[in-house]
Amino acid sequence: MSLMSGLFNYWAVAALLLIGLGIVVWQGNLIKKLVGLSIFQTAVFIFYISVGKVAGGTAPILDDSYSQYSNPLPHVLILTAIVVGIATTALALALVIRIKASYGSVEESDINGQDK
Amino acid sequence: MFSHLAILQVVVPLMGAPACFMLGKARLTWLMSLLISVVTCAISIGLLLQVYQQGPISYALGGWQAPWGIEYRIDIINAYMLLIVSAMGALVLLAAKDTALTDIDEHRRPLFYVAYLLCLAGLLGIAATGDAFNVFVFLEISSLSMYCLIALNKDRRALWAAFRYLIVGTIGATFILIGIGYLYMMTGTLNMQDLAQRLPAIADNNAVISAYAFIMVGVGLKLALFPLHYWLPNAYTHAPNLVTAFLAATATKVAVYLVIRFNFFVFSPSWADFIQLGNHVLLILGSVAVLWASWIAIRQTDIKRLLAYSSVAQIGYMVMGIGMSSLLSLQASLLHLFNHALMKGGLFLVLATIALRLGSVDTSQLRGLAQRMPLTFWAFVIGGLSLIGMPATAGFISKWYLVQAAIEQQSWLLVAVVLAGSALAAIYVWKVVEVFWFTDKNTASNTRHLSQPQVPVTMSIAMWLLIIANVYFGIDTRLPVTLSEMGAQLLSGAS
Amino acid sequence: MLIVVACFIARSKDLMVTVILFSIYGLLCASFFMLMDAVDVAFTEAAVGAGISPLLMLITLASVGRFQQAGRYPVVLIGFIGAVLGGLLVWATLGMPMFGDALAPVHQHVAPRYIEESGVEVGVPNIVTSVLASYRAFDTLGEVVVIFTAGVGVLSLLGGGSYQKRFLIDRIIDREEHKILRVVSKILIPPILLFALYVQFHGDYGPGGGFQAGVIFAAGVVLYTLFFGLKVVQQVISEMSVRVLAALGVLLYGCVGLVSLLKGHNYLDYYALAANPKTGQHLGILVIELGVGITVASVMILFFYTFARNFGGRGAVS
Amino acid sequence: MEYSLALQILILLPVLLVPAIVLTKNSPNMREAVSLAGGVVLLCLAIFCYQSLASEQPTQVTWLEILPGLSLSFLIEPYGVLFALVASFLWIVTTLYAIGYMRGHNESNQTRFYACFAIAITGVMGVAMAENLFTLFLFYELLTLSTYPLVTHAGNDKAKTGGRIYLSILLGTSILLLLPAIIITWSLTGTLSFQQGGILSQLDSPVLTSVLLVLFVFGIGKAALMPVHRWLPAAMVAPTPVSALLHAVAVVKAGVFSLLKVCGFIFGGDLLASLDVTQWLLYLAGVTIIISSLIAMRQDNLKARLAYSTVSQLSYITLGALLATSLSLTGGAMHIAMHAFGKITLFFCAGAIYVACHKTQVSELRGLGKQMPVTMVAFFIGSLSIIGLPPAGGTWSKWYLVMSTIDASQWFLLVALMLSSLLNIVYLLSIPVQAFMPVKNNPVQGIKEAPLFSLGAIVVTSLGCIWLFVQPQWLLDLIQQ
Repeated sequence: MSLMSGLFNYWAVAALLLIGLGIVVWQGNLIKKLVGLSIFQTAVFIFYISVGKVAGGTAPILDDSYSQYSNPLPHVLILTAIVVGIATTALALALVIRIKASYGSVEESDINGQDK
Repeated sequence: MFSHLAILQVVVPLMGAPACFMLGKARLTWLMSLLISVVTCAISIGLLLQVYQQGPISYALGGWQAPWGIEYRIDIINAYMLLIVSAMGALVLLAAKDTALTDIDEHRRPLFYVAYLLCLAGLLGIAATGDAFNVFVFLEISSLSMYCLIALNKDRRALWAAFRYLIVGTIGATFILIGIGYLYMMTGTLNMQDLAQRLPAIADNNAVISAYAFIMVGVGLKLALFPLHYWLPNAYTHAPNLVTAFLAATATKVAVYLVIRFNFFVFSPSWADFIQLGNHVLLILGSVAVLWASWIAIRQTDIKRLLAYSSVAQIGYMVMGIGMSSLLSLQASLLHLFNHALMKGGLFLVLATIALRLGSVDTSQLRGLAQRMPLTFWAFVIGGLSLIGMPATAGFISKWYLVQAAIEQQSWLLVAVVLAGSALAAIYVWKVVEVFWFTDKNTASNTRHLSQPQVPVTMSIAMWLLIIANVYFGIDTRLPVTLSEMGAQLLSGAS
Repeated sequence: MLIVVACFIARSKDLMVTVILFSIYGLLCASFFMLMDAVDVAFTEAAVGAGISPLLMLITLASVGRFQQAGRYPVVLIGFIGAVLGGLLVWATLGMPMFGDALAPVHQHVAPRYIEESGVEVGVPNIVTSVLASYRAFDTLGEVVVIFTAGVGVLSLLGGGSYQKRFLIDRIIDREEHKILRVVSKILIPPILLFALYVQFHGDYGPGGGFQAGVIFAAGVVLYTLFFGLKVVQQVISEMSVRVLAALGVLLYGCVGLVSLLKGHNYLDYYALAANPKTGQHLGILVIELGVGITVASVMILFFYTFARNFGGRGAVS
Repeated sequence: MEYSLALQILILLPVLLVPAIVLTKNSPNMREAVSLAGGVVLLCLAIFCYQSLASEQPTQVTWLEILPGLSLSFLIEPYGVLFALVASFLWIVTTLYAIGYMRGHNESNQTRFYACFAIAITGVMGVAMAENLFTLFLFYELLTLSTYPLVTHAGNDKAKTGGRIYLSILLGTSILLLLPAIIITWSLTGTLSFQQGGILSQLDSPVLTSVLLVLFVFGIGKAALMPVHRWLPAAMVAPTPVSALLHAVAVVKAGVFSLLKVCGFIFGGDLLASLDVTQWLLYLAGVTIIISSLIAMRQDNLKARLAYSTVSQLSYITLGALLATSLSLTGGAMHIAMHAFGKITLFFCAGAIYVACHKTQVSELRGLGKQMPVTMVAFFIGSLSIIGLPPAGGTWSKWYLVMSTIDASQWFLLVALMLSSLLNIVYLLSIPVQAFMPVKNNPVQGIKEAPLFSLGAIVVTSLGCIWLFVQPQWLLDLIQQ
């Protein structure tokens, strides 16, 4: 397998990570930031799952007709991580609602401006 | 039951939280959570004794041996951290009687205790586990509960501070996750000990080096290591007063622990050049943090913010100790973990007491405090002296070791940094003391604020326990010195 | 594909579009996971990435407004950090084993035991389930606690405060006549809940488990709310009972561990639960998955309740 | 009673008085009686410790080991006893004086004043009896901190500024210079105990020891060697009893005493003599003596003049310490006592004048001799002692110091000492002389002497000056033990 196709997944992950992080720092809108954060996290999930893939393997559910399975451990880890991600997002959204209620805005610059 | 102390340490507060969640009444919840935290603290003492007498404990969760299952591995450093965190947790909770939480809306107070216990459980989980991914899970438990603890303050700025912390914290945690992912990819294991055995063989691999970088940046964000500290002053300033006390005494300490664990145990300077490089970077960042953050602290007018910057500086000391990576310096770091928890916990409790009594910690209200609340004032002075590092206080001991470590390496610049940090600390502490000490003619007769609620007895007890501990552990240093020495030996033995 | 969508998200100004794109992104992710043989993860991501989190975002949008202003930041600094980070990421990959390589260390050390032995040791065909619920059950306990923490957090932020007599969302729903939809949903909801139960208890064999089941169950309730209003639903499932259930789920999970402690085994050691090892494992997994399911479903419903109550930017903000 | 017990009580007694002082705050008479009684007991204890020197083995007490080898311990030894005797005796006198002064002045916060005073005395006793550098450092800092409230007693902006200078110099030097010096010493030698002949003498690195010496000499900011002397004039914002006891006796003497101990028992005379840097520091001491005398001449404020005079006199002792011959150490140690009595008398007088007629400037004192004859006579005697003229005690210490400079062929220092004496005559003696001069249209009419308590204190200390001239032998014996 060539370098290109062998590492393509990981490079895609890198790109997604950067886009996600870029949205977080670049965008002033809090919701947008959270979307960026989620993309950032998802990129890491993709990375883990890619690591777990075995060429020619199948889903890790025991069955007599298969002998090669993909690695189940990353799946487990990412299940956990997804849950953590949604928990974080939910909490953050709750914060956003409160921020909107007390600042009247969800734009970073507005909020910073108000507390000067 | 004694063989299960390791897991009970974490599970007791972890299960206690949902139990408290169902109680509903603030007073009841407080009593319950206090009971839980005291039990937790007792467990940590038992655990420490066990480790001290019999050496490291390995506890296989679910009966599955590591590296297949998750392992709790308690060596002397873990036990030491667990003791610090659980003791500080119990003490601050003792102060946090429901009537003391005036900066939190009344109907939210029961949830404060639940979140507090969750946070405690999360921090203890980080300190107890021997599994890298488990670190991430518990890091998130503690982080999420921390965000909501901070946001509990009535002040709207708390919301914004919590949100920013959430963003930064999540990025940090995800960085750690990337790092762990790289390590897992290269070794196929998540167990720290197993990692430590397998990594030396692939020490020069790009992915391993990147993993180290990601984990360090991630932990650095949590640690508020200069220059990644921007979230901390806001979070500390706007969090409810008692939350600040709790966070200052525990959260950053656990992050320091993680740095130590990864720098000297999972990775190790003995086989990886990049760790040595990393340690140099830490040393430089730590030194800059000490000087720069102290300097900023001097210019603050809000006392909570001032102490928050001081925390950034004090973290710098610990990181310096890690960066020098000698036996003495590691001991100094571990000692300072303990001592700084005592002083900052104590000082923030003093501030909480003042805020409760006067309804604010605004400088203009605090003039002449020495006359109105003399005992509290003296408590602040003692805590402040410990922060400066006066002899016969806890702070002196850690400075003593740190300076010695620097002298041992003949690095006079570092000696100068540590001492200059102390001198700057003297300035910012004294700035506050001066405000308290001198009476302003305009506010001298202004005593209307004393009509505020009485400070609960438990709060005063907790405050004085911490303040006295600052003096006690400056004089009778056997406990922290012995433990940190054992810890440092363990670390340098591993490296 | 993912990258393209991500770029669109980055560029779009309309937050509504952003969120919908984000949902598509989640769905794409899920299909990618499917391709990668990670069926459980795909299932979850589909439920979370394409379902729950866009939903919550939409509700939030309803109260904060859908358009954003443009913001600009020091480009050079961010560009520099991005370049360093990107460089590090790509540089790191050069040391990595090739994608899909069966000989990579990751497949050699710990994983083989799961694949080879779990059938015997745990006796559950779905290896992911056996790792999740048995080998690394403590992580999963942590995960449940994270969800619970988020529930506590959201409640502490949005809960309590002034209760409105009639929720705004109800007013909107009442005003418009959705007779047909209501009938359809009445037909739809029971199967959804049934499916949730199936996923819950079938997790041992196929993809699924407590988490997915909880999410689906919650989705059913959410759907019901959308058609019949919050007030009606809260009469059926009161907020108080949801709160209690959320805590009970965690406790249920934790107590399984305590039971094994009391029987003299290590925490969460399911062999302690029954004389026959396999029965013990089965029982353990069943109970903890139930705990997971209960907590996840109740916290999700709780999220929805509290968010929906703030619909329109009013409500619990005191 | 055991000597060791006496030693411990000696150190703890003053601080134990604090609760008693605070508890009796509603009855000033009781409060001051407690202070006085404490002072008397303290003096008795000091005398008792003095007797212990005659016994065969030294009395040493170790409270606890803070770190292995680093202990909080005390030892009765001649210099310390001398210092303790002087300080405890003068504490009684000062308390007497303070009663008159503070009441005559209607000062606020008197309880706090007495309490902090007592803590400061504990600091002094700790410094005097310290067995090692660490213990000394601890009490040194305690002394600094406990005197801060006293310096800023007035609570106004002037006090604030003064307090800032006071604290920043004393704390700054001790943290930045003294502490590293101590830690370096510790890591080089593994001990901090004061030992005959010094603990650094084994060290074979002149550069390092030179650096250490500089760190110590400037780190002990209380010794007020230029350029770290600024705190002393700044501290003069304090009420006069504080300036008298603390900033003429306790604090500054703690400084030079520490220096004496460091030079004598950490470095040792031989080592000091072999270092080039010692010579430079000696010159600096000489320069300090002359320059501060010159500055003193130009001060019109009486307390400021006295403060600069103190700076100058302290350098006498520093000089004695740095020469580190037996003659010079004797001279230095004696000067601790002599200068203490002389300067406290002068400060008492300054305070008495202030209480009686609210005058602070030297130029306003003309013709005051008629109204306040006792005060002015006492001032005269005190001045004589500072100058070093019979019949006052200062004669002896100056004699020893001069002898030691001749002995060591330090001609520059000899000149400095002589010149300074001349300057002393000009700026000190001129005050009582002018006061007794008959003046036309005397501006100071209807002024009486200060309150009786204060006057009594003045008389006691000025008699002390004379007594030390008559009976210097016990002092000599004590020092040379």
